[in-house]
Amino acid sequence: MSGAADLLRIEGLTKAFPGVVANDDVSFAVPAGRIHALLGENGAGKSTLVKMIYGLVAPDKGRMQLHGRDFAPTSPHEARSSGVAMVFQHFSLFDALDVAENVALGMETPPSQRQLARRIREVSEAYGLPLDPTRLVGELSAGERQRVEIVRCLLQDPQLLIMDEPTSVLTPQEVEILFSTLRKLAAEGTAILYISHKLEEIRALCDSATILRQGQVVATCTPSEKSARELAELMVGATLHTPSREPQEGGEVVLRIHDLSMRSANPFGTALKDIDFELRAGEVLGIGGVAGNGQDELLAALSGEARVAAEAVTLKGRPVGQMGPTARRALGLLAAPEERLGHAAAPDMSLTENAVLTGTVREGLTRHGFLDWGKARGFAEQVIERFDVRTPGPGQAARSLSGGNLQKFVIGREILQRPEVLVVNQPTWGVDASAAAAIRQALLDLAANGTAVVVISQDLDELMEISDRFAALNEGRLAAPRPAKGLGIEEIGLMMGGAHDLDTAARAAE
Amino acid sequence: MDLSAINPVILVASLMVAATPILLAAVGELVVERSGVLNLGVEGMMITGAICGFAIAVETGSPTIGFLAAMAGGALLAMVFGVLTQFLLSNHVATGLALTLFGLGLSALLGQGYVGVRPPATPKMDFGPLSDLPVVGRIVFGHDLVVYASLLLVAGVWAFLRYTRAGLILRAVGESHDAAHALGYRVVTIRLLAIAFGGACAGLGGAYLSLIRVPQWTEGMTAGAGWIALALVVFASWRPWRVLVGAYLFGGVTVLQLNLQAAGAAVPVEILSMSPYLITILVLVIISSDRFGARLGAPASLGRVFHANR
Amino acid sequence: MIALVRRPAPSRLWTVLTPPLAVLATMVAGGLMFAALGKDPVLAIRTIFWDPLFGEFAFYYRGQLLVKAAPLILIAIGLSLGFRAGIWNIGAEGQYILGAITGGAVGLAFYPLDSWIVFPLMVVAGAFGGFLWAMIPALLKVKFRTNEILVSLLLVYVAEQLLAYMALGPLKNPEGQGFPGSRNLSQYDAAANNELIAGSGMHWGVVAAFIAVIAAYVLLNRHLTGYHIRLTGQAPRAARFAGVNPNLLTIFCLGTSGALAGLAGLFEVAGPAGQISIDFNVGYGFTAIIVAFLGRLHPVGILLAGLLMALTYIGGEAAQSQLGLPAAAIQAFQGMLLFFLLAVDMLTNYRLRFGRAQVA
Amino acid sequence: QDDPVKVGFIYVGPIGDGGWTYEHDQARQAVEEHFGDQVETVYRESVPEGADAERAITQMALGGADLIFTTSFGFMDATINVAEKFPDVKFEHATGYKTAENVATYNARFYQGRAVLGHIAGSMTESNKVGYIGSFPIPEVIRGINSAFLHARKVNPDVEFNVVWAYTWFDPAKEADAAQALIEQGADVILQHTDSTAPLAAAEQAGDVIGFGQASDMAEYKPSPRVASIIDNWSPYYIDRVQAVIDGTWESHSVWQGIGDGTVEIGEITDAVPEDVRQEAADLRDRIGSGEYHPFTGPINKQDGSAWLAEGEVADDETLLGMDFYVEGMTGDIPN
Ligand SMILES: Nc1ncnc2c1ncn2[C@@H]1O[C@H](COP(=O)(O)OP(=O)(O)OP(=O)(O)O)[C@@H](O)[C@H]1O
Ligand SMILES: Nc1ncnc2c1ncn2[C@@H]1O[C@H](COP(=O)(O)OP(=O)(O)OP(=O)(O)O)[C@@H](O)[C@H]1O
Ligand SMILES: [Mg+2]
Ligand SMILES: [Mg+2]
Repeated sequence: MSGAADLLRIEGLTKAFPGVVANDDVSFAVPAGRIHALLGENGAGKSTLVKMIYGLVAPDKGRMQLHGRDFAPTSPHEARSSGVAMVFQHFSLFDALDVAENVALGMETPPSQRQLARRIREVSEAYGLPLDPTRLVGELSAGERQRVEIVRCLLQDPQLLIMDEPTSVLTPQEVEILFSTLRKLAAEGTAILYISHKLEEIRALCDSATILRQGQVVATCTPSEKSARELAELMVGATLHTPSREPQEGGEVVLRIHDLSMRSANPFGTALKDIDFELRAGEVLGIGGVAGNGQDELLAALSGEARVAAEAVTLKGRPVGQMGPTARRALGLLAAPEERLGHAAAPDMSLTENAVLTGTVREGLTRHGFLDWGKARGFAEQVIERFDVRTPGPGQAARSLSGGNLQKFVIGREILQRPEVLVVNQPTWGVDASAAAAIRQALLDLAANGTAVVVISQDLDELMEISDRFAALNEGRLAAPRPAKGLGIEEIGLMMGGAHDLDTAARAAE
Repeated sequence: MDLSAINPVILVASLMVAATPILLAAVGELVVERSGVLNLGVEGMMITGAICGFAIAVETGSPTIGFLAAMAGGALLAMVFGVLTQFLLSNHVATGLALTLFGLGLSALLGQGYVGVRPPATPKMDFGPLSDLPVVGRIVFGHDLVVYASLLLVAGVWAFLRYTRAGLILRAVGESHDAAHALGYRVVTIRLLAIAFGGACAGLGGAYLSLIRVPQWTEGMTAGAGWIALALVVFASWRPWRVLVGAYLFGGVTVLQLNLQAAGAAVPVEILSMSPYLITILVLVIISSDRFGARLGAPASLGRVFHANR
Repeated sequence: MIALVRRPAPSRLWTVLTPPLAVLATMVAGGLMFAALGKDPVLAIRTIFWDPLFGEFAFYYRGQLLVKAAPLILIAIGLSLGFRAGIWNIGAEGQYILGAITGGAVGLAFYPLDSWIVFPLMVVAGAFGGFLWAMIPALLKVKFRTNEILVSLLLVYVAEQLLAYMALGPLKNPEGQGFPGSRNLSQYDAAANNELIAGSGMHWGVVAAFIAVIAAYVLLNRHLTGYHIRLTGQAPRAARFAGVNPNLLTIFCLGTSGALAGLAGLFEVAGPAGQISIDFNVGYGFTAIIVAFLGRLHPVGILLAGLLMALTYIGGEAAQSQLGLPAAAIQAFQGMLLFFLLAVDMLTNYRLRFGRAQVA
Repeated sequence: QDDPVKVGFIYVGPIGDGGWTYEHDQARQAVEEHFGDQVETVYRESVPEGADAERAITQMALGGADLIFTTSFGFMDATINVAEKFPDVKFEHATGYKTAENVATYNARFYQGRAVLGHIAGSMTESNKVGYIGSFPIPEVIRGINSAFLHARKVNPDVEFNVVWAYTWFDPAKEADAAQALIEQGADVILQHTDSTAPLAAAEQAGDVIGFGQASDMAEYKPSPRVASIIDNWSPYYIDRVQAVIDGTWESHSVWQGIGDGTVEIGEITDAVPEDVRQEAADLRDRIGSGEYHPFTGPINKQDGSAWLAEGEVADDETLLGMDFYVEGMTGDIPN
């Protein structure tokens, strides 16, 4: 490596939190104009590392250089002034503020609001990421929100751009647009530090990669020279299983959705329109679509969080549309929402208490309304054991678990209740490769035992891997399901509504 | 009964005076809440401002210095709340209530020597012949400096929140302290400034009571005005001009019901005395019901404790 | 530079240690204040904290401690349920007043009937009055999404007007020579909530407070409804996913806290206070909010916080009449105690780390 | 040398209220001054009526007080209850009607003073509208209104009273608003039965409006708007009763003292009042004080026109104590 050309150099960076060493003597370098990947399992220390570069966390040891000069930012302002920009893993956006205001907040010396609005329009269109600067961020789809973050960075002409898992909420088309943007930036001389769990993307995009495991650098490589499987195994430090299943004969119809229409509870949500499908026992239906096209609403309509017309949802011939979650659970219709912390699980409650969250009826955890904590604990322990949830015990708070482990707990909690129908939304979002594989395998095993499974996901690879049939959700409408075998990514992309951008651009023009 | 005796011009002029203390305190609290902090200690800060302003005005003979001292006193007391909630991460609700209790006690202690003392008079603004104009003369040109200051304050806070970068940052902090922190804004510092500002406004409102409106010092003289100010902020959905509307509505009903009584209206007195509260509730129900489409704009981080190291 | 580092789990040790630490700190700071006022600080602190419990007249004060603490605990327990679920009833004072009015009115309506049924009916009416008053913010919230903090708070002022009206009008003692205030219920045997054991301070309100503590503990830790309350407070979306109906929960929490506040009002009006008068309410509804938070919204915590609060009242009163301390100084002293309790509370959840701040 | 006699005082408000409680505390200080080392006084301020009152009184009795003054009507039952438990302690309850072996009651005939204020008000008003800020519609306040009204009418048959009920004894801001409202309705004289100086301040701001000191002299608003005042002066009574305890001659009684006993005083009538009115007012005061004239002397009709007192008849104390009606000529209703 030619040290002089390196835009960013990191040497021996170490950072310890109470109980964990998040980064242990990490060194690598990124030359100008190159895209460098940072890989690692959940909790490997990727975010911590980039937060140090962005001045949000101060390293315990080690040093950084930018343009060959010592670089020790004490605040994001300083980092931004030095030409570092960052897209956060968890959005750093403000729902109640408009796009222009959100962008302004991420800039050191923003121009006047009017000029800024013009520049947002210009830049966002130039890069194919159209945005209306006057809209409230709370009203945007996840993809559009991601764009706000990206445009915010682009407007600062960064020399080093850090992206922490930017693509998990984008359509394939949007991902393509993002990639061409990044390549263009790289060509203009920007160095890019790119974090993602999507290994195929990394292979397609990145020039080099540093792999972290438990805070330490375990490998550096050129991703295009490795297979995704090899990369994953480097991250995990073990061999991986690909989910597999026996081909399945469809059983009788257990779930029928008929003319399901519903307004969203969320003022910025998408209404469901005339959704129709049937699901047979043992079948896996994959529902794809870009975030914000009615996924949350569909899950709510199925789980019972939202009431709909009684006949709109029938379970084994019984109309259940008017029932709440508890009654539907009793009948065997179970669900696992996308958002782990705060929706599928209560962050500050213990795993035992989180087991009670959905387990009361089917596991008989109450008697006359009184909770049987012993039994609840037993149930939680069972989930932990059967799904290999890494945690000291069921007394642990949900928030103390890593994302992947908590997701295993949440899915396992539903699976162990022997559902007739299980609906999951984004079962492997932000989960590392090994955990994702385990979760998919569990869903397939469940289907093999005769449960009907609906998987709502934005990860098309995942859907292709596990679904029998596939349908796309677009603007609250569901296309007729088609057998998954033989569908190509391009075709699916079109089913999902094609270039989401045109749509947004049209709306913006209105 | 002689309702014609109620002169609307005078009514408006006096409701402006009656509403000024709660308006001042409410605008201050609005800024505090917009930054994501819920300070229920407004009553305590108001009464502390009332005695600080009173005592200093009496000692120096200058109401102006008194008002400044009231703002300092209110801000200082607010800092107790600031340190507790921002550095020691205490619960906002409980700390605010404790602040009210403490403020009431402290002010009574400070004020022991000032009972029955008469403060120096605060002159009205001199607009010359303008004050003699019909209608506007009384409403627009007939007040003391603080009334105008309160109106300027509303406009200023509105412009600050809407047009300035600092205001944008303040709103951002109140909306999501974690995101603001991630972008490098000093959540704690910004909130401390907002809390101090809120304290200063409450203090000014209190001093308006003790130096102009009443004017005298007596223990517990704010008599719940701080609570009304708090209610107004919610009533106004955290928007400055609506605070003004709310304060004038409340002040207006209060003054009007007394005028109705004085004019001998045949409405039971109990109903009249309840009316400011009932009407405020009624208006709130109307604006929060769907048809009027008003979204309650509570700052998303309101009252949540922030700790950077999560 | 001192930094706070979040503990993985709350520290048991500090949960126990923080209250005494806070009391100690208050003694020092309060002592300084008393000294500045020209009083003997040691004597003052002893009068406030020691004498009511172990001094010459402790036989009287211990009972009074219960009398003072009971309404605070009863109301705070109810409030804590709502607070845990994120439902903010700030108007317990109004519900307390309404409980006293309705409960008292039932008692007065039966005067001078001497029957065992009178008191139970009053209890029911008192709880119902508080419940109804709390239903106003509850239903407005459910139907119109009106902010319950504001409505419940404003209703306190309405309740105060209503109280004045009742004391001067419909419920005025016909034999009271036109003076405001109702008949003295504590002198009407069938309606009186007198001490169960003379001199103990134990009246039905104290019994109710203890029952409420136990019931709330069981509810929160053992019952599904209590679990749903905690869940709603911590993660409202997860609660809806679990099957909680937020409207019902709002009604349950506001209703329960209203009913308990109403009960407190009834027990007070029929016992220690004796009559419905213009100034019958003395701010228990507001103080109970502090008690609820000091007790960390935990039933046992609330019990202890209520007793501590009562101690500062009783001891503070003694200090006023024995040492001539102004009432204001006692109020400021209580404020300090709260500040210190709140300030050291973070030690249960955070460790102090000395040295360089890790977050820029 | 005997132990000093310990005298306790229970106050309903803060001693800094500038009104009712303030005057009681002034009297307490007068007792200390008068007796020096012979007495020791203790007091409790801001004692709420109700449960806390009984405890406060008990506390004082336990603390060794020999004589306890409980200075608010609402302390009545509490005083009686505690007195039962402490037969050796003497109690004095202000404004109540229940007595016992060791409980005496005392009250002041403020209506006597209000007659004088009414006279001045009726003479001074040019708009013929007098504003009256009432606290609560209770006999004490109604008596004051009637007395003032009767004597205002005597000098000015056209005078009208507008009453605003503040529903508080003490809330400066509200009192200021009430005064303001009355002034806006054309009143140029304000009478108040609430305790703060806020109405006087409002009168001063309005110009051309006069008012009166209430409970204390409120001298800081002399000579105008405060043209006179009605002062509660409890010192003579307190000194008298403490002396009785010292002498061992204390006995229960029920007294209702007035101008003649020095309990009700009329503060200096200022130059803002014309000489002749001043003279008349002073005369009226003296005649009431000497017992020559009773402010409620017939013929007086009730508001509804029914006869109350016949020509020359004077009101009996019992009716006065329970007064719940307006006299003829008053407009408006008493709430409830
Ligand atoms: N502020 C903090 N305090 C304590 N521990 C922390 C903190 N931030 C991160 N950690 C811990 O440091 C380790 C590394 O976390 P980091 O967020 O860097 O992982 P990551 O590689 O980004 O994971 P993911 O893929 O889930 O985003 C984890 O064990 C995490 O729990
Ligand atoms: N999360 C839990 N998991 C298992 N058992 C529990 C849990 N919560 C409560 N319990 C049971 O309830 C009893 C009471 O526990 P504990 O006193 O710790 O709860 P608590 O502190 O009252 O709860 P909180 O304050 O969180 O409501 C325990 O003995 C335990 O058996
Ligand atoms: Mg990360
Ligand atoms: Mg616990």
